[in-house]
Amino acid sequence: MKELISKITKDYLFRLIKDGKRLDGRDLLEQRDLDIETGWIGTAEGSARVHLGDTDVIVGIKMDVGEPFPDTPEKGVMITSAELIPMASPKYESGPPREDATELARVVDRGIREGEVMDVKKLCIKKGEKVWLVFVDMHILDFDGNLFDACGIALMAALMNTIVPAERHELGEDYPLPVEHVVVPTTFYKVKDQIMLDVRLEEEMIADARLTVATNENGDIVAMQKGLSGVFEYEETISCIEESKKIGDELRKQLDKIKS
Amino acid sequence: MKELISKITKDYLFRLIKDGKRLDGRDLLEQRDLDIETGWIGTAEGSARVHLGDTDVIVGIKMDVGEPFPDTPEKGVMITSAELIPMASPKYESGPPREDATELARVVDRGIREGEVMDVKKLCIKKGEKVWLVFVDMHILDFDGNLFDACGIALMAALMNTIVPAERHELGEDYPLPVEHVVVPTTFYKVKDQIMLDVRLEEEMIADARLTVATNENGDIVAMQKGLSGVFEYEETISCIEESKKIGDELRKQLDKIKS
Amino acid sequence: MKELISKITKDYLFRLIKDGKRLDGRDLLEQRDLDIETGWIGTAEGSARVHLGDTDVIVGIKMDVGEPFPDTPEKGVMITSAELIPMASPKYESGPPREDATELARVVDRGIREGEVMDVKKLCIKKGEKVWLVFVDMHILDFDGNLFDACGIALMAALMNTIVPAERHELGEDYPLPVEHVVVPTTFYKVKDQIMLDVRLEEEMIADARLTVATNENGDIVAMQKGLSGVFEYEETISCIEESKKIGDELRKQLDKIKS
Amino acid sequence: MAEEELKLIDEKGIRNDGRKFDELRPIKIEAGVLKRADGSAFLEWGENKVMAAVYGPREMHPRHAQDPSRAVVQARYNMAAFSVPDRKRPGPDRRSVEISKLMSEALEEIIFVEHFPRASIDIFVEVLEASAGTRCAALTAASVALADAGIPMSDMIASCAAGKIGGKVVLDLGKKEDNFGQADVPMGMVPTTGKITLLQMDGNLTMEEYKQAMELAMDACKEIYKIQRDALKRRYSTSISTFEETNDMEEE
Amino acid sequence: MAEEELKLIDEKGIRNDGRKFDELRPIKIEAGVLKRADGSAFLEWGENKVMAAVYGPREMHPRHAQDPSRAVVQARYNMAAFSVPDRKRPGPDRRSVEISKLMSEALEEIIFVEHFPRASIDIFVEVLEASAGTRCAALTAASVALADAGIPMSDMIASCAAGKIGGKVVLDLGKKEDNFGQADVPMGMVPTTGKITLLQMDGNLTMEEYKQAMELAMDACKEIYKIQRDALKRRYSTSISTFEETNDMEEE
Amino acid sequence: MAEEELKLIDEKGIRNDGRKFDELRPIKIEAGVLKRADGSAFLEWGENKVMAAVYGPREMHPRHAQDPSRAVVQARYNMAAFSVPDRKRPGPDRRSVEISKLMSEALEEIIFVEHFPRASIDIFVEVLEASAGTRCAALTAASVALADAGIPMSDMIASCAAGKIGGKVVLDLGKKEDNFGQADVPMGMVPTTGKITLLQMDGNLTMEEYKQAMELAMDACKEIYKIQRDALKRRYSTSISTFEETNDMEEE
Repeated sequence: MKELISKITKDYLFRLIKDGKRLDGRDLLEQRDLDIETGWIGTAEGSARVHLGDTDVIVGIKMDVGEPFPDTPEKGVMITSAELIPMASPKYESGPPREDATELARVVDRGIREGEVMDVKKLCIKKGEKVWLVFVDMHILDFDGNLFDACGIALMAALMNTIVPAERHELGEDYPLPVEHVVVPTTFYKVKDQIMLDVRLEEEMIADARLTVATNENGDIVAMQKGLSGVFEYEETISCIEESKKIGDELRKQLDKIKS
Repeated sequence: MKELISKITKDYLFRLIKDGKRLDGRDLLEQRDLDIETGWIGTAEGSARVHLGDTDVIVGIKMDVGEPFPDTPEKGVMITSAELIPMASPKYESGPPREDATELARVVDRGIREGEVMDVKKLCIKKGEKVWLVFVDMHILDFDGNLFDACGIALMAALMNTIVPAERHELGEDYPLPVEHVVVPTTFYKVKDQIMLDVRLEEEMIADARLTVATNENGDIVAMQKGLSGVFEYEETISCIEESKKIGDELRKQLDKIKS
Repeated sequence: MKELISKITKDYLFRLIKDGKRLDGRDLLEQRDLDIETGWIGTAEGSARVHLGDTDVIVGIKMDVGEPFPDTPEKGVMITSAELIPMASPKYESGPPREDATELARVVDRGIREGEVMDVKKLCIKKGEKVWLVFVDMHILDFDGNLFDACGIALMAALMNTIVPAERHELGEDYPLPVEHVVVPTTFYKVKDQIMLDVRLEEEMIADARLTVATNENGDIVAMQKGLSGVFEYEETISCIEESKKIGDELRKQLDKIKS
Repeated sequence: MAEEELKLIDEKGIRNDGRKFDELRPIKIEAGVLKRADGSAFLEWGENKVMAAVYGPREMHPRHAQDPSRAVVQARYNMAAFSVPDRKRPGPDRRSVEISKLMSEALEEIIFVEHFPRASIDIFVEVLEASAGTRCAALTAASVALADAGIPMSDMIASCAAGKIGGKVVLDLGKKEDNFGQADVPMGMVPTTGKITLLQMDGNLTMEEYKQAMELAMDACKEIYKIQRDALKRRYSTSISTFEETNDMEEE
Repeated sequence: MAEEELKLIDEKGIRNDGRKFDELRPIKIEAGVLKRADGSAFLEWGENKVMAAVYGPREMHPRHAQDPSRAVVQARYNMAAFSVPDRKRPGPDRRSVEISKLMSEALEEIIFVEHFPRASIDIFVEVLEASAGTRCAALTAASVALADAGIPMSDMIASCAAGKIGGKVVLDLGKKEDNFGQADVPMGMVPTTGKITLLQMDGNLTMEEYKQAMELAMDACKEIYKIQRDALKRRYSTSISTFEETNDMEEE
Repeated sequence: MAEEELKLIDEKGIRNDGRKFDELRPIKIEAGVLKRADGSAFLEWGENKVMAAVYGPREMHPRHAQDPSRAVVQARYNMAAFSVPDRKRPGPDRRSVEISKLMSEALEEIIFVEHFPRASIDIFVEVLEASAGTRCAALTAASVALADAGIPMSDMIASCAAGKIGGKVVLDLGKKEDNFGQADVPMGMVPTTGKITLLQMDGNLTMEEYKQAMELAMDACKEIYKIQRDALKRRYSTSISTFEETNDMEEE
């Protein structure tokens, strides 16, 4: 994707970042404006549209009844997909890179799954035979960087907004999806030894390394993923985790407002 | 497909058509010779081979027992596919255009389905559990224009020729497929404001717009489809429908002969 | 694949072979060293790794319980796949040729199947409902010619090494796969009217025609396959079959050692 | 069209959702809603939610698909997995392939394609929530997105369906009317010239009913055309004011 | 080969369908039956119905697959969905891939491929109705279609199978014989030279039985070769007479 | 990470398979085991069996994917169908796609990619038998195969996981520990510089536990690095001796 950005812009960005500054005047560890709108899709059991600056994503949740996996007969199943639709970026012209969509879906999924956000045992209808399937579809409408966090927040918000459609399946009354933890990811990008938060597309394009840390409300780490070919020092990972906990607490406050 | 035809031929065709004439001497609204041969494929439950001039298509019907769709538990299911095999045209060398095959299959299918040609309720074996599946496969052997009509007629003929293989499935005696209506499509092509019927390949290649109208024996319209990037005036669509009814009646006479 | 070999090497090989000689000093009908290692993969029900000179292949057998084919309700099912992984050859860079893998899998499978190596009736658990499925996966690690024989021998060895995992499926005690015959293929390549055995890659690249003959311990022919665009005389096929029986007996001796 | 199983229209001609026979569902359009795309439009039509984005003219890839005499117009109609009551598998199905083809053909008609040899003009429409009439919504939104992208066009296409329910010809079928009605005629036209660029029909209509349906739909297209133009005007005036602000700043 | 479960051949050597051990099913070939293709042939062989079409020599696509020293011969064997008792899913399965490969290789042998560098010669065979022996029928029809297309060839390939049923070696297995027989040996050869271009075998044969089977099949190929040539002669004489008629007309 | 259902570690800190909390499973590496590949390594790590092969630098195909300023590093992680208790369908699944991406990125860091513009360097890793920790085994083997291929590199990557079982932080989770443990932290680093090139984590860890896990894994990587170097030394000395033998022969 690097060819989308001119050498002059690149050099300018490098100089700015070296001085701890950014194109839009933010501090290196400052987030963009975050807007979360839930329940936006009437046909979905749960949904959220998240604007993180100009990055615009929708997550929709559909639920159905199906069979559990043989090795987890008492647990509901979550299936997560990400569609980097060609609408979102001029670079997706000839089909968006499959491995990018796969990594995005898997990292966002991992935070929710490993953070035990849903009590999947409560999604069991009949052990070994029938459980709730939770289909998560993430649709990227406008891509201005940092999809990991935008999608992670949108998915968390959509889950908090989801109503289990029990009536439609003749399984009693509808009820809210059992959400036990609030997990949010925070993604750091490293450019020329500076570590920055919530990058825009131009910044993402020149980054050397990426680190996503997902935490829960207890401050536990539940998932991490390093990406790109650059490296991190061990001490840098420690700082990122500490920063992630702080930002996670801020985000959880915004998410809690939705709930109520 | 336009590059297959030289500018000289194109210009010649334009001049002819402007004067209401055609390459093979036909009138603009005159069909080519139609030959229908049914029961041609011994392994199929029903089949028809149709020559429309040099256009040569085979439709084979296979039937099987399967599950109905959840929202139509009392109805048999028809599944229609078209294969534009590379045999049929030098242009299909690197695989025929998928969307052309899809549109062809869907338009032909729509006439039969919306015209309620089959009484699909009679194809129910056990409500919600077992119904007859009707697999329609259209094979284009030689492509000299106007596949919509050739395939539509061949499918109608093949259905009239189909025997439900009940014995093989231990469901009583074999019986003819319940055909209630005779629906045929008529496809008009517009070239430089002239409207013509049953085009040959060269004419199809220079056409601006296409309109298919399918009617039943009561003169009702049951399906329509406009194609290509050209436009129709509202009044032109009225004329096409009227013409389609007339030609449909002629075709139904030919089809009725098959039946008896 | 021919472009991988220079004209000089080609001409040199042609001259050698014309004189009945080979690059590595073997006689035309002499095999390379054969090494068979069984039980190599702990996660497989049966496995064998075969080195035939520098050609290196692994065959793994996995078994599962499933439905029989409707027309053979009393018989277990064998499903054979070959993966020409890009690891095996510089030519597989942009994906190995699909039809080569398909032919390889089908020819090797045919010998075992038609030679009735397994008593597939003994793999029936409940007629028409449950049978053993035998998944054969052939993995080519290093490709120095003559995959047909290397894979055929490896598959035969892997089957002789396979334990039916009955216990895991609560179907009584584990037991060895019922192997009734020992079938091995022998593949001849024809270069400029000379017929040679067990070719290396360079020889395979310049060959005109290929003939595989699979025999059993009674000296019966159970499968044959001619490949490539060259031709065989009828008499040549007779000689190949005779040779194949002899070599087959040698190979069977090596395989019998595994068994005991 | 399934046969009617419920009362879709009463004796007074009032439909299930309270509309009259010739009444559209509410339509809202906003142009210029995406940053990356060259043009975009978001449209709500009853319960339908549709986003359209335009990229181009840009170099056509792959090259062998370029047309040396004109731009290639490629529309992609896609339904989000969550846009329908039963989750849709991601990726194009046969229905989407057909609609994408018809949309590409219809839009090619209004674009000055000969201005951009070897180029592609790509229109992406995402159906985010679907409730009958999505192809008309998609075509209507795509036209606005093309205009927002500044693609040279002869005019815009407005699109709408008419149909038959309970034996009566009505405008703009809703979800239940579509499922249990007797005929549906989605069409698209250039309202200023009357040229029909999209026309499909399924069900059962007499010639007379066809005429009634077309007349309803053609009138409605003129109404929709106004909504399209208003969206562009709002977008344009925003741009102007932004432009003026910029000028102000420069003068300081 | 499944084991025999029914009586396929009686004491007098008469087979289920009344044929003798060395008797072919009826074969009919018609050349030049399609308009678009450069050459074509329609073949009926017992209940088998097979259409073959040839395109080329034409420029090979994609380019990187071109061979600078010769034409690439690409045969595609395809079964229509309705050609078998249980509907076949459209598209190539592993069996079709293998047969297509073997056909391509066999036909490459007889074509003067070095005359057409960078070209492809494409042979499409559609099995419209299948009843044992379709690969032999396909190869036989393809040879005629190649000749009809005027592709320079050294000769034609005829193809036929022999096999074993009820312990006896017989020619040209029918459907039941194929399903319940003990061996099948499909082969193809150039009858004038005896060169074998296709050879497969499955089942169980002793060397002696193999020899008997091959001798039956090789003799049959000569018979089939005559039918192939007759088809081309009929086609040729039709062309000639058409040509003469044309001349007559021009002289008037 | 599923919750713990069995006793994975006892009061004395001894694990199910007898290992201490900071003990690796046995690791064996052999370099240069394949003939066709430019470099290769076979690695056994507990019950894991992994083969790595390297091809390149070679011209990148397709051309439009070439980078004019550097080599493209492409790693493919693939599990054999028989490598797991329940047969895996051949071909890449989403897990393999992710691991391949992470491996490509990690290895790109240590290769002097700017030395080989327009080239590709391809690393193929086949997991032949899998028993927890295959991605670490794959990355470790790939580094050795790259060195064996003579690809210019700044250094090698060693890779290992730490995790949490029964509330205790331990090194190198085995199969059961992986299935029933509470957290897993696979990481890869350049042991001589301490730079982290691979890092993933799932489960539940406090900051303190994270630090313990990383310290265990970083120490282990140094140990693994020695095994990698020893494998290359053995390979190198074999080459040398072969070389000397060759010289001897020539002198005769």
